[in-house]
Amino acid sequence: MMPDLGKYADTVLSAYGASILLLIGLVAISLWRGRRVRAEMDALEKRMRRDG
Amino acid sequence: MIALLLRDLRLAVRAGGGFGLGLAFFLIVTVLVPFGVGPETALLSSIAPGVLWLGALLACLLSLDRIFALDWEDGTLDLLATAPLPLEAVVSVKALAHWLTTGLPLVLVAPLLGVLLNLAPQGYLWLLVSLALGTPALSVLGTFGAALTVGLKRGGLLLSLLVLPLYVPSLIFGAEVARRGALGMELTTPLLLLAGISAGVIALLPFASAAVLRVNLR
Amino acid sequence: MIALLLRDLRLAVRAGGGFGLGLAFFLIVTVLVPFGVGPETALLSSIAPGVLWLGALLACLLSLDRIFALDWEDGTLDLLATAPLPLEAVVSVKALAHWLTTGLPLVLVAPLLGVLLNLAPQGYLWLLVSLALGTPALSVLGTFGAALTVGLKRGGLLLSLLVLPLYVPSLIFGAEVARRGALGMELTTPLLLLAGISAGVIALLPFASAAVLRVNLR
Amino acid sequence: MDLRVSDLTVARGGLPVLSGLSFVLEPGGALILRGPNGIGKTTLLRTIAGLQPPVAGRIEGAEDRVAYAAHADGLKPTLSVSENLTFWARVFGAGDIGSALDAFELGALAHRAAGSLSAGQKRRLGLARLLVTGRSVWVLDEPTVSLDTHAVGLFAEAVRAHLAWGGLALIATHIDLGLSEAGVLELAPFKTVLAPVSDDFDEAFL
Amino acid sequence: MDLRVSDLTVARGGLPVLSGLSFVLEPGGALILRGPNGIGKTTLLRTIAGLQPPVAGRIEGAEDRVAYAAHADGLKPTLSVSENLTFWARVFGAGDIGSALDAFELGALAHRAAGSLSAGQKRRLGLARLLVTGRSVWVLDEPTVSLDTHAVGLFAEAVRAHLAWGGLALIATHIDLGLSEAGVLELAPFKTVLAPVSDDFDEAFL
Amino acid sequence: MAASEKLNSLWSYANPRKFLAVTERMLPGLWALSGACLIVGLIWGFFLTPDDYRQGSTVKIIYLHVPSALMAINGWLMMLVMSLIWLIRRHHVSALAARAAAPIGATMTVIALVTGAIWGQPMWGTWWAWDPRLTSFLILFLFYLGYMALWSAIEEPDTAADLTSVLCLVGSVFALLSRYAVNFWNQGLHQGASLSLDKKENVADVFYIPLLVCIAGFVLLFIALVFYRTGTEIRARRIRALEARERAGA
Ligand code: HEM
Ligand SMILES: Nc1ncnc2c1ncn2[C@@H]1O[C@H](COP(=O)(O)OP(=O)(O)OP(=O)(O)O)[C@@H](O)[C@H]1O
Ligand SMILES: Nc1ncnc2c1ncn2[C@@H]1O[C@H](COP(=O)(O)OP(=O)(O)OP(=O)(O)O)[C@@H](O)[C@H]1O
Ligand SMILES: [Mg+2]
Ligand SMILES: [Mg+2]
Repeated sequence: MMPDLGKYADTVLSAYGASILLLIGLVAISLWRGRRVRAEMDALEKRMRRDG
Repeated sequence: MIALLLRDLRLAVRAGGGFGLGLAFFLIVTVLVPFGVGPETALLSSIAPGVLWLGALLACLLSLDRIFALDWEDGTLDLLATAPLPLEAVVSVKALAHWLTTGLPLVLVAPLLGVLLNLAPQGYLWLLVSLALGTPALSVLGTFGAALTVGLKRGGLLLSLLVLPLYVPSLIFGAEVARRGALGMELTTPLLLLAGISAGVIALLPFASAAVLRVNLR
Repeated sequence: MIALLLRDLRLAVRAGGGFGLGLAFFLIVTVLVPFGVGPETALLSSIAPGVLWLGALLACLLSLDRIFALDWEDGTLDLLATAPLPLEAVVSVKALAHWLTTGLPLVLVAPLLGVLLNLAPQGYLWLLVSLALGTPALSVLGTFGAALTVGLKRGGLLLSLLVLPLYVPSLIFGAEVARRGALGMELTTPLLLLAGISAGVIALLPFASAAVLRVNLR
Repeated sequence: MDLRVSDLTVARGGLPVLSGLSFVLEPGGALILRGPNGIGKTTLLRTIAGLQPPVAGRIEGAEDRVAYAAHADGLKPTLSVSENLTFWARVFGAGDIGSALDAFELGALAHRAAGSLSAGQKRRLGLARLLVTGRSVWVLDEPTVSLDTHAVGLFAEAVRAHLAWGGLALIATHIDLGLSEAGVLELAPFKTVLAPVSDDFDEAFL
Repeated sequence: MDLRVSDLTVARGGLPVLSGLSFVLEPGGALILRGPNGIGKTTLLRTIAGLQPPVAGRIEGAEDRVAYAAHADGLKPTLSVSENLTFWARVFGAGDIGSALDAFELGALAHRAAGSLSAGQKRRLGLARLLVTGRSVWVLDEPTVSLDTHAVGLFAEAVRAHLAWGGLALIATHIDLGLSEAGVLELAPFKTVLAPVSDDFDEAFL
Repeated sequence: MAASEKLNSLWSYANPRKFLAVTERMLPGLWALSGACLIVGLIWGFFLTPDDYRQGSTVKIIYLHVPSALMAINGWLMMLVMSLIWLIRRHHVSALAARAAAPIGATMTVIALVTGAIWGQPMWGTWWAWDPRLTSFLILFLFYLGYMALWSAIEEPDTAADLTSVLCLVGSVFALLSRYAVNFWNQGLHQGASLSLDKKENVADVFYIPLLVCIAGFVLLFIALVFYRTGTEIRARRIRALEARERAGA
C-alpha cells in the first residue's frame, strides 16, 4: 500500500513525521494542561464551597 | 521638559552614567569580528557595511534598559507620572536623550571603525547618512520596548527579544543603503524607505509608549 | 552551596528570570547578520563559524550582569558574605549556574542556527565541541567581570568593556577550531589551547573574583 | 478645593483590599491613615495619587494637585542634593529650592552627591521635594521612616506650614508624628470582606 | 563569648565618622545604638558585621557569629516566603523555618511570592531570616521600619527569646522598641572631630 | 435593530461562563471533524496523488506546508483582532483567546518552516536560503516568541493583556513592514521556476482537492485548539482569583 516515493522518500517522510509530531505534541500538551487546570479548579471550588 | 532632557544628559555623563559605553561596545564588536571570521581583507570589506550597522544596532540595543529602569527603581517614574508633564512628552524626551547619548556618538564614530574593516572609500558618506537617518528610529522603538518591560526585574534580554524584530526593517534598509553606497550603486529607494520608517515611528510610537508606560505604572 | 545553586537555577526559570533569553538573543543576532551583510549563501557560509561564536559570546556577555546585580541590589550579597560559605565557593557556584542557564543552551542550539547561516556539513561537530569547551571559560571570566562591577549602578556596558578583552583568546581559538572544522582542516593546536584556557581559568579565576567581590562589598 | 473620596474600593494584586471608604478633607486639614501591615495603606495612597485606577467609587479634587512621596524617593545618587531638588522644582515649575533646603536643614549637604547621604539624610531630601512641587495635596506613605526625632519635628513643622498655607495632607504612618491637630482614620473597619465564591466568572476574575 | 569593641574608628566615604568607641556586650545582653541621622550607625554596624574594615581599633568575638539585617532584606520577589526562608536556612545550615514563620506570623503568607507582600510584611520576613541563621550576634540596622505596633511587639519578643537563649543583639534605631532591659549607647559623643589639615600628607589622606 | 441585537448577543459570548458552556458543546464535534479532515486529506494526499513530474514525490509536502503557513498568518491575524477587542471593549475572554492562540500560531509557523526547510533540501540544494517568504516567516516566529515571552513575564493578568495587546498592534505593523523590506532586500527562490505548480491548469484538481481538505482540517484544528485552550486559560485565571480569595479569607 506504501506509495513509491522514489529518491525523495527520506525528505517526504521526515516532513510528514516532523509535522505530525509537532501537531500531536501541541494537542497533547493542550489537553494535558487543560485536564490539570480543570481538575485543580474543580477541587478548589469544591473546597471553597465547603469551607465558606 | 527641558529640565528632564538636561537631567538625563547630565546623568549620562556622570560617573557610571554609561555615556561612551555604547561607543566602546560598538568599537569592541567591530574589533572582534575579524577575530571571529578571519582576517582576509576582501571578505572583511564586503561585510563591512553590514557589520557596522549591526554593531551600531547592538550597541544601541544594549543601552535601552537604561532608559527607564533606573527611574523606575528609585521611584522617579511614579513621581513623573504625577507631575504636570504629559507622559507622551516624557517618553519623547527620554528617546531624544537616548539618541543624543548613544545614537549620535555611534553615527560620528562609525566612519572611523569603517577603516578597521576596510570599508570601500565611497562608502563612508552613505554609511554616515544611513546611520544618521536610521538611529533615531532605533531609539524611539527602543523606548517603546523599554516602556513595555519596565516593571520586570532585569527585563533586559526580554527587551532585546521584543525590540529586535522591530529593528529589522530599519536594519535592512539602512544596511542596504550603506552597502549600495560602498558599491557605488543607486540607493534612492532604500534611503527614502529608511527615512520614511524613522519619520513614521517618531511621529506615532510615543503614544503607544506612553500608554504602555501608564499600564506598567499602575 | 547546593542550596545556592538550586536557588539560582530556580530563579532563572521563574517568570522574568531570564532563562532562555540568552538563547533568544543568540537566535536573533544570527538572524540579523544576513540582513546586514546580504543573503548570498557563499558569503554567509564562509563567515558562519565566526558569527556563531561571536553570537554565543555576545549572548553570554549580555546575561553577565544578572550574575550579581540582583543579589547586590536586594542585599543578598551582603548577607551571603556574612554567611558560613567561603566567597570563592559562592563565586564558583554563581559561574556554574550561569553556564547551566546560558552557556549550555547556547551550545545545544548552535548547530540549529548553523543551518540558517549555511554552515558546511562537516563543521557542525567541531562547532559544538569548540563551544562546549569554550563557554565555561566565558562564564567564569564573566563572573569575574560581574564581581568587578557589582557596586556600580547599571554597570552593564562597563562590564562588557572589561570582559570583552578577556574573551578574545577564547574567541580566537574557538572560532579557529570551528572554522578549521568547517573547512576540514587540522585543528588539534587551537583545540588544545582552547581547552587549556578554560581549564586554567576555571581553576584560578574564582579566587580573583572572590577577592574583588570582597572589596566591592565594603 | 476639598479632596472628596466617596465609597472607594481599591485593589492590589487583582484583589480588592479596602472598600466602602469615604472621607472629605478640607483645605488646611490633615488626615492620618492608620492600620496594621498589609491593610492597604500604600494601595489607597497610590490610587488617590492617580497611579492606579480605583475599582469602584470616586475621588474628586485630586487630579493634578497631588504631590506623592513613597518609600522610594526618586533621588539620583550621582546628582548632588541641590541638583536633585532643582530638577523637581523645574519639572513642577514652582518653588525655590533655598527655602526647601532650609526647612529640612540640608544646606550643609547641598553639594554632596545624594548617593553618599545616610538613610535619614536621603529621606529628608525626599521630603524637601514636596516643598518645591507647589502642589496642594500631599500624599505621603510612611514619610518619617529612618528620621531621628529632631527631623520628625522638622517634618511636622513643614506639614503645619503647608496646612496653614491652605494645603491638605494625607499621611500613612505607624508612628506618632506629633501632629495633634490632624484627624485619624483607622482603616481596619474598611477591610474588604470577600463574598463567598460566586458562579459569575467575570466577577470572580477580580 | 563576649562581643568586644575597643577604641574603634570607622570610616565612610574615606572619612572617619566615629572614633574612640569601646564597649563590651555579654551573652544575653542587648545594646541599642542611638544618634542623630548621619552620625554613623550604619557604618558602625557594617564594620562590626565584617563588611568593611575598621580604620583603627579592634573588634573581637564577631567573626562568623554575626547575623546582619540591613535596610535591604535580601528577598527574592519571585520566590515564595517559605522558599526565601528555606534558602537562608540551608545556607546557614541551621534552624527550621516553621518556628521562624510562626514567630513573625507569616504562616498565612508562606506560599505568597515575596514580591507581592506589603512593606511591613516584607520586613517581617526579613526579620524571620534572623531566626533561621542560628547565629548568636544579631546586628540590626533600623529593624522596625514599616512595622506596625503589633509587629514591633513580635520583634521585641523574638529579641528577648534570642537573648534568653544566650544571644547578643546590637540594634540601631530611632524609635522605641519596648526593650527596656537593653542598654543604650548614645553615639553623638564619639563623632570624629577632624584635626585641622595637617602637613603630613600620609595622614592627610585619611 | 435586529443587527444591533445580534451584535449584542454576540458580545454575550464574551462572558466566560457562557463561552465555556457553548464551546464545551461544540468541541467534540470540532475535534472529530478536524481529525477526520486531516486524516482524509493527508491520506489522500500522501497515498492517492501522483508525483509531480519535476519535484517527484516531494510535492506531497504541500499538504502540510501550505495549510500550516496559512494558519501561521491567520493565527496572528486572529490575535490582532482579539487584542483590539480587548483594548476597546475589555472582554477578558478575548484577551485570553489571544493568549491561547499564540502557541498554536507559533507551532504552525514552526511546521511551515520545518516542512519548507526539508523541502528546500532537494529543491534548492540547501536547508535554508534567505528567501523573502522564508525570512518573513522567521520574523513572524520571532514576534510569536516575543509575544509569548511577554505574557509569561508579567504576573498581573490584566496588565499582561494590555501590554501584549499593544505589542501585537505594533508588531503587526512591523511584521508587514519587514515583509516588504525583506522582499526589497532579496528577490528570492520561493515560487520561482522550480515550482511546477505554477502550471496549475493541468494538475490542479488532483492536487487541489486534497489540499483544500487539508486546509479545512488545519482551520478546524486551529479553532478547536483555540476554544479548548481559551477554556483552560479561563479556568487558570479563575484558579488565580479563587486562590487569592482563599488567602485573603485566611
Ligand atoms: C522554510 C522554508 C519555507 C517557508 C517558511 C515557506 C513559507 C511559505 C508560505 C508562507 C507560503 C504561502 C502560503 C500561501 O500564501 O498560500 C508557502 C507556499 C508554498 N510553498 Fe513554501 N516555504 C518554504 C519553503 C518552501 C520550499 C522549499 C518549497 C518547494 C520547493 C515551497 C513550496 C511552496 C509551494 C508550492 C507553496 C504554494 C504556493 C502557492 O500557493 O501557489 N516552500 N510557503
Ligand atoms: N500580587 C498580590 N497578590 C495578592 N495580594 C497582594 C498582592 N500584592 C499585594 N497584596 C496584598 O495587598 C495588601 C495591601 O498591601 P499594601 O502595600 O497596600 O499594604 P500597606 O497597608 O501599605 O502595608 P504596610 O503597612 O506593610 O506598608 C497586602 O496584604 C498585600 O499582601
Ligand atoms: N562618600 C561620602 N563622602 C562623605 N561623607 C559620606 C559619604 N558617604 C557617607 N557619608 C557620611 O557618613 C555619615 C555616616 O553615614 P551612616 O549611613 O553611617 O549614618 P547613620 O547613622 O546610619 O544615619 P541614619 O540614621 O540617617 O541612617 C553620614 O553623615 C554621611 O553623610
Ligand atoms: Mg505600605
Ligand atoms: Mg543608617
